[in-house]
Amino acid sequence: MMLQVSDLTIARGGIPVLEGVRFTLTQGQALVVRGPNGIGKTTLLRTIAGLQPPISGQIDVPPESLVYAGHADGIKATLTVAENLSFWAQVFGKKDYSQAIEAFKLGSLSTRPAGALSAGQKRRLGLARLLVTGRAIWVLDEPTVSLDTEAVAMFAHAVRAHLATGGMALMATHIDLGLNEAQMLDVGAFKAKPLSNSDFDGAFL
Amino acid sequence: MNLNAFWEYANPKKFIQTADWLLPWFAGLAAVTLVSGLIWGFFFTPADYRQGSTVKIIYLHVPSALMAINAWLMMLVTSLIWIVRRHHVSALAARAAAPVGMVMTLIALVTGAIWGQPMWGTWWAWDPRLTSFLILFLFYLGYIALWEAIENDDTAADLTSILCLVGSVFALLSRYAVNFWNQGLHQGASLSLDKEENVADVFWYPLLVCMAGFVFLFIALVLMRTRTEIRARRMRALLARERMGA
Amino acid sequence: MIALLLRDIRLAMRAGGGFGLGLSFFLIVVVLVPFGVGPQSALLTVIAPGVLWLGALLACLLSLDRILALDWEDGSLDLLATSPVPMEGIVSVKALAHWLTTGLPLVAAAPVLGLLLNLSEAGYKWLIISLFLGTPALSVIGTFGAALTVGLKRGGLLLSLLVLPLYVPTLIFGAEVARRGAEGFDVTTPLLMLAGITCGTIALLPFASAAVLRVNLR
Amino acid sequence: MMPDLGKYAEAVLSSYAVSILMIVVLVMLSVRRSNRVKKELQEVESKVKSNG
Repeated sequence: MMLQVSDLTIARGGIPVLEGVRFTLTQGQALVVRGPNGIGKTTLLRTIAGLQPPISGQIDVPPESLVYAGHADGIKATLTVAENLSFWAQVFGKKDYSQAIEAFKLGSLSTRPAGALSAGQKRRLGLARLLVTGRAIWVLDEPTVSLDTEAVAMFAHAVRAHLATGGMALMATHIDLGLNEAQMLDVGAFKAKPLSNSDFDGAFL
Repeated sequence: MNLNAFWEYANPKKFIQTADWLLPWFAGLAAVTLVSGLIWGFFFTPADYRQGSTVKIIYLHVPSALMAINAWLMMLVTSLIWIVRRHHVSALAARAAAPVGMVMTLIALVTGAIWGQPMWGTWWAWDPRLTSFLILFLFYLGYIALWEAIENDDTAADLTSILCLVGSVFALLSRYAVNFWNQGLHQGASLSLDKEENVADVFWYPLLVCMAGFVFLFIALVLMRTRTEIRARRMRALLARERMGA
Repeated sequence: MIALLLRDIRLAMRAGGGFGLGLSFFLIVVVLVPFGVGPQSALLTVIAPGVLWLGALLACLLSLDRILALDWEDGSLDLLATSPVPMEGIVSVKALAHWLTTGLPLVAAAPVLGLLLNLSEAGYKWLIISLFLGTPALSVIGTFGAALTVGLKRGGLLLSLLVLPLYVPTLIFGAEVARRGAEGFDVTTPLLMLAGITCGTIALLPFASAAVLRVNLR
Repeated sequence: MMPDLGKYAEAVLSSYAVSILMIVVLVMLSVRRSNRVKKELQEVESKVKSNG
């Protein structure tokens, strides 16, 4: 099982932002996508997650192997921590979420409504969601925003455990994740060249 | 007809060139036929023995109603072309046609109401045809509002195309429903070509000229407005690109 | 999909979920009508089926933007879109949840409100049947409208503008069934048409809603 | 010159007036927007060219 991206061109709002993106992720590997704000990290991850079509290029990934986590955690404030997790487990055809509760130390919070959690605790719940899906490839957008150092360590631990079982992780961030063994991919190198302004003939963009 | 040659006009630049060339012709034709048709109808046709001089409203009412429906049909076709072949000009043509169609619907409604006042004794009757046109008007409003509300052009084109398809089905359903709901005062179809005898020749020929005038007017307006939409889109693209570069 | 349905219903039931909002709105509309048209029971009997249908439709409209907007805001929709549940399934389940939490209570409340409007005795049966058959179509069509406007700020007004014309056939046939039933006429044709519209929209519209939602998520 | 419109003069004249007014307004708005967008595009085009 692997994730292979070749010659990918992606667009935001119809305008190409990154072109010729290529990388391969194999089992047990983590890849951190880096680059300045606005370069297209989020767009790249959303494209790989299948939320938007690429302009050109190939994304080779086994079907039903990917789980995406964006800026927002998709947590319902009026449901308890346990209800939130069990919902996502069921959506992905799983039942057991105790492991996720354990990994992010949510046990004491599990009966609390998610709306009563702090920002960092919510984020932990959002990351715990990844564990209940049972998917091998994690695609994470800024996973450690609003986490304290202890929680970042928890996250790093969870990712390592996931990699150790043959999983993969693709993450976009511009802060340290505490994962020194992860490879880096600076997407600044793939910045799309501005199109010539005289090519009225093509589309408009 | 060679289809490949036809699709060339889906190229925005080519379309603008063609529109530049065609526009004066259609504008001229529209002006000539519309003015002469309306003058013929208004000044040189007799009053109907039943409806009196109100029959002269037919020269506005029927052609505008015709174009109100044809404009929606054109939007339906161009929406389909956008969905299937993703030619930007097609989506923009649908966008350009919508306000024209809406004004045509409005003319048909207003002239219908003014005509209905002396004939039926009321400004507004919930007659099936008038009601259908009112619903059509609401569809135009929603369609145009959706175009205006969405910033990204491709998203807007996709969403409005699907709305146009779904809306067409529901417009047909509404037409049937309204017919069922109220049998109506409206006279039967007096304009279809095979039922010519319903309308005497004195009324029929100027009506034909007026209908041609409205068709030409519609074509001229849509050509011009599509050209405008293409330029506006090009401008937005250039500005967006500049912002990206900066 | 069942998990999604249960979650949506649970969310609607919890505090702030908006359950009962549509119902209260329905009640208020029906209470306000006699203030507007006068208290003569004969007049109320005549307009009762139409008013009840219109009230149910407006109550339904009120809660449409909650179908997808909340999930859009907190990112659940992105996550659902990348989950194994197909998009068509998501929008169908959302519509079903909306019907169960809004449409079905309206059907149940309608006879009680019929009393207030002096609905004729024969009317109750057909009112309930027509609402029961018609409100699913309102939810499915509403989900399509919600999908169209999901990404928009202040999409609520636009949602109404888009959805109301689409509601016309359902309203006409639904109210016709209720009216004819109340007056003791034959209801076969409008009843068949109403059922046809509901079946047709349930079968076809989720594909359009899913396509629209995919466009809005990209 | 003016045809005899009888008792319906008001209806006929007002429908002609309203319709022609609406058509003229539509045409005028379309032409104005066309010219404005054309000019704006030229400005943007020349600005973009001089920048790049």
